[in-house]
Amino acid sequence: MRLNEHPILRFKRGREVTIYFNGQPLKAFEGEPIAAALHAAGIKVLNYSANEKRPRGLFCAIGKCSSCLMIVNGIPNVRTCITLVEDGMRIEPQTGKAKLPKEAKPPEFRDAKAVKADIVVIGGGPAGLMAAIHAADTRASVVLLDENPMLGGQLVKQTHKFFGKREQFAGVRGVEIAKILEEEVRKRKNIEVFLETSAVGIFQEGDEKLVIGVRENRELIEFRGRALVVATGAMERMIPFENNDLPGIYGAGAIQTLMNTYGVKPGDRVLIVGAGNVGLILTYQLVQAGVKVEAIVEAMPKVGGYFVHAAKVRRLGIPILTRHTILRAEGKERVERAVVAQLDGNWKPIPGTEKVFDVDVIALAVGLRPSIELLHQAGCQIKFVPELGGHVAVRDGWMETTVRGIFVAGDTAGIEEATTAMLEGKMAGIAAALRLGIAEEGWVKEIERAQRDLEEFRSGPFGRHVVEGIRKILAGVGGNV
Amino acid sequence: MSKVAIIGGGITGVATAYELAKLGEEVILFEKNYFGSGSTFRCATGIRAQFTDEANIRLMKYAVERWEKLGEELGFDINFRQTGYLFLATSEEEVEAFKNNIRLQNKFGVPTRLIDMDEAKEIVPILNTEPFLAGAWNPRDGKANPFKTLFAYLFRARELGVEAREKAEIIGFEREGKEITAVKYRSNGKVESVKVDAVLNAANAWAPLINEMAGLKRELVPITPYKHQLVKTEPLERGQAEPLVCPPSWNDAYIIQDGEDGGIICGAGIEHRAKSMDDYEPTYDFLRGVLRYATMIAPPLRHAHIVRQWAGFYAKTPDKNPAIGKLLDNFYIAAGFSGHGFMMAPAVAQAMAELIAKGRSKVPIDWDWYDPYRFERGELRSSAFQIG
Amino acid sequence: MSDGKVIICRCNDVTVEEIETLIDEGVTDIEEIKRLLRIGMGPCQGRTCIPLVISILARRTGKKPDEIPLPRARVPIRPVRVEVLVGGGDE
Amino acid sequence: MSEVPPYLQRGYITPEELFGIIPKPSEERLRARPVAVPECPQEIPCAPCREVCPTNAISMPTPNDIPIVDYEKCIGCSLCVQICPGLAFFMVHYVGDKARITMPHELLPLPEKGEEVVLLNRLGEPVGKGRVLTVVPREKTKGDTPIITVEVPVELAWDVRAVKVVRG
Repeated sequence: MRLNEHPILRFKRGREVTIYFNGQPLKAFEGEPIAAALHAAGIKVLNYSANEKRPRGLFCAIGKCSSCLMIVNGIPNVRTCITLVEDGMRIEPQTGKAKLPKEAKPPEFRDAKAVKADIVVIGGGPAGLMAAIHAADTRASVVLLDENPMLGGQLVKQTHKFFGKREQFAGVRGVEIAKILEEEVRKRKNIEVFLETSAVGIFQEGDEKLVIGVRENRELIEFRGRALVVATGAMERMIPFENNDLPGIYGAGAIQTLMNTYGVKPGDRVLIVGAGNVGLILTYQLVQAGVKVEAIVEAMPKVGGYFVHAAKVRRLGIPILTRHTILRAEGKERVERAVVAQLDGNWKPIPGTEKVFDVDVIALAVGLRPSIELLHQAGCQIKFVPELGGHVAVRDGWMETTVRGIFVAGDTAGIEEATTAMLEGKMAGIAAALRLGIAEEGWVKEIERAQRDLEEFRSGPFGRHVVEGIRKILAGVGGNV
Repeated sequence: MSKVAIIGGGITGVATAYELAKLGEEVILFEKNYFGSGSTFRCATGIRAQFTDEANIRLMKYAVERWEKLGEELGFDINFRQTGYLFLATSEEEVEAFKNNIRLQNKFGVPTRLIDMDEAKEIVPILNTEPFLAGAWNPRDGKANPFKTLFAYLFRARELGVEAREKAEIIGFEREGKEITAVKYRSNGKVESVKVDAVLNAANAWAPLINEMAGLKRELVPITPYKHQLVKTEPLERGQAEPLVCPPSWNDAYIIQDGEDGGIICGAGIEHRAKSMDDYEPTYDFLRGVLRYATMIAPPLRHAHIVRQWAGFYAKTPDKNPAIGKLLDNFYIAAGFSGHGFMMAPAVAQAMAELIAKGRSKVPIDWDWYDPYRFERGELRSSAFQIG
Repeated sequence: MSDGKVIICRCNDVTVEEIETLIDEGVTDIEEIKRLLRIGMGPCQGRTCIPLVISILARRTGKKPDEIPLPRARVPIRPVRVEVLVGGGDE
Repeated sequence: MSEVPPYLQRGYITPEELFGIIPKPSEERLRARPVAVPECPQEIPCAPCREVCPTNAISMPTPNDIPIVDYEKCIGCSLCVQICPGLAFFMVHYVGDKARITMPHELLPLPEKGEEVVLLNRLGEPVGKGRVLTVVPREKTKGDTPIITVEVPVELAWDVRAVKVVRG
């Protein structure tokens, strides 16, 4: 089902095209991924798993899990959540492991396109955008790459207004902040933007860093820079419960992508797992899209997100069951029901407290963890810091990791907020330019200002654990602590 | 019964521990990291008797016979599959060389034969037949799961009483004359010592460091670590490229479908001298270079996705043959396998265990050929046929 | 499929029971668990499952999560089509 | 951690709890003109209400402090209701036996002026019906959030915090 009316968003759809699912024609729009088009047509089972042939559907919607692989135009293992529709495309579900076509022409060996800049920023979310803008303002040449077809990262899915102070975009909706920052980037002639471009590896080449990029899944690009800012965001956590792989179980971000980016309803009746900010905000967004949310379950004895987000959904009649967890999903090929139960003081389900919800969607909003794969691969020291969301790169007070010239910012540096991501991005962008000797000493003041703003933002109860996490990560690191 | 210390928890050390325990010896095994972490878990899984010299052909023929019954013996599915090795010739001269090798292999009972490209295509459905003239095909060659094989040996060894210790690093020996009397090691931050009757250096790339601790010259057995890399595709349906397929004239490039998940592993002779003993950094030139070859061998691979690239060491000797034998009265070595440690392990472990326990072995192993003192004497063997 | 399985690794359909059984058999190094069960070796490259395995391992062995090293992230950090790496994308 | 306040266990706050944290405007003040009442009892890093207030009626020494409205300085301009990212500001005005509640409304459909709507309390339960007196659409607000004012029986002044539009 497609959304046409929305209180906040306006959906601009591309040209109408026809795709074929198992030979059946379906309507789709240019610019949307295959999985979104299939969802709009009610098709949720995308493949049957490699070994046990279990039905699987969309889960992460950002090309990171393996749940949406399908056969497209005869080519197996295509990630349909990030592959855009093309007119006449033939799509089939994949069952088990795939077979390659028997014949093909050997591909020609060609040199990759080469792009050079002072600073390569990986990730065009709030942190990366701010890093690029500020690095550019110090006169560094900047290349900014992002996997998505648009800049803004998760901001583009956020219909709610941001917290913080006005100068940090408080009171402005995420979608609008994305537009403002994108405009700032586009204004700067010394920032070159590459969209739909993934960074898949970092190699050290003398003084330079070689970032292997893949554009639109079809073009190899070698990005070379003397410094890097890695702002690759976060990834959703999964939790164990029975049948947790049934189609209809999604990460919260996947639902936001479907609903707010592509204007496709994820289903009709939803159970939300997790009452942190992501779960609460998602619930409100579902209601805005006209989807019924049956309940929110939360294992903790209290709402983990901001109280005001909880109050917003409570007054629309949505129950929040604290000290409750999901026991299992039920359904044949996709979610038909969810069974939840109350937890005792030792986190054990209390027998007899089971409740059954007739839902077709289960949204997991059980936390995020930093996407550190690139940093880890590049050799940065990694440390487990629960306060920052799990494994993070060790970095100094100016956001430089243990690999000289590689900086980190935003959720990749520790799960927090878009507001802090922007401040960290600003710091990382300036610090990278200082490291290269491009920025003048005066820019140190700007870093210090961002540090003060961060300190202020983090001074409340919500910031305390982050401050503690950062203290752990800075312990023992030399340099600009 | 005597107490034997084995240094190195890779396939050679673990398998020898098992074989010694079977012979009733008391064994203590030391691995400085986790089992298999050196080279075993990084290998390309292949097992072949298609060598080009008598010693290696005979040893590997015997090894393959052991491999055939190994899962049953160890009571563990090690996923040994005889899916063959297919070498491909790109010139008439190479076809002639293949024929000579086949004659030698046949002489020792290895059933290699020359096949045409139609037959090759049946065996490897995604093969590009165009550039090749003929193939050397031994259907008894194969592959096994290195992880499962190592653990199968380890579990059985422990059942037989072997004390196998991970994260236990050797730091020195006590030596009296030509005998090692005790092994000093560090475990959980504590230094400990154990009295032993014999020691086997099975540390492969790290073996020269162990020899040095035993008071021998590092260069006595010159083993140099070369970084070899592999890339692997996502899991694929079985049967598309089961054998190891290799045109040796294309820089020893090869592909082989993983016996476990069906992902296709691609290797090549693009090697780098390791900068240090923990230089496992993959390189960009390899990533692109190996795939250039792989897609010429099997063009449909172009549509598969690469999910990982990794590196491991070929612990190379100057003649690419391992050093297997006695270094001191009770100090033995089985190291420097130059990329063949996994495939040779069942035979070498048995030979080594029998040598230590009984002073002689039933295994058809040419002790002179693998003599660890040959380098010092300047008696190099003909280079073992090596791929990848 | 509503058979009550708790899936930890979607790529290879590995369940929580399989992991716990292996740990109880004494295989407690994450690198060894990874290789024996092929966790983290599928197309998602361990993004979803590895944190879960670490928490199961920590719970089962009493180790702290920060004592369990994260398996190395490898190039490419997301799957890339072979033809793209070779350079000739158009057939 | 100290004891969990009941409002965080439930996800909504009762008027009694709220006025245990912030002062309640006097009856006299409520009758004089509309007055802004924040339902924002938790220390979160957020300050736009203070920054937007034209009379500096909101005190908040740091963004992580909770907003306290000086009801005498408040002129009832509704800018805080329009800007608040948490949709936590409301205005209340007693008029005869009715109370006029000004609240954000970010859902479709937006009610029309004069339309009768279902009144919802903080749990989303219907507690009666009321008439919409004013509607400020999204384009016209200073905070990108549409706001509406509904008239409710005065005894429901501290219960009604949302409305549901029922048509056809």
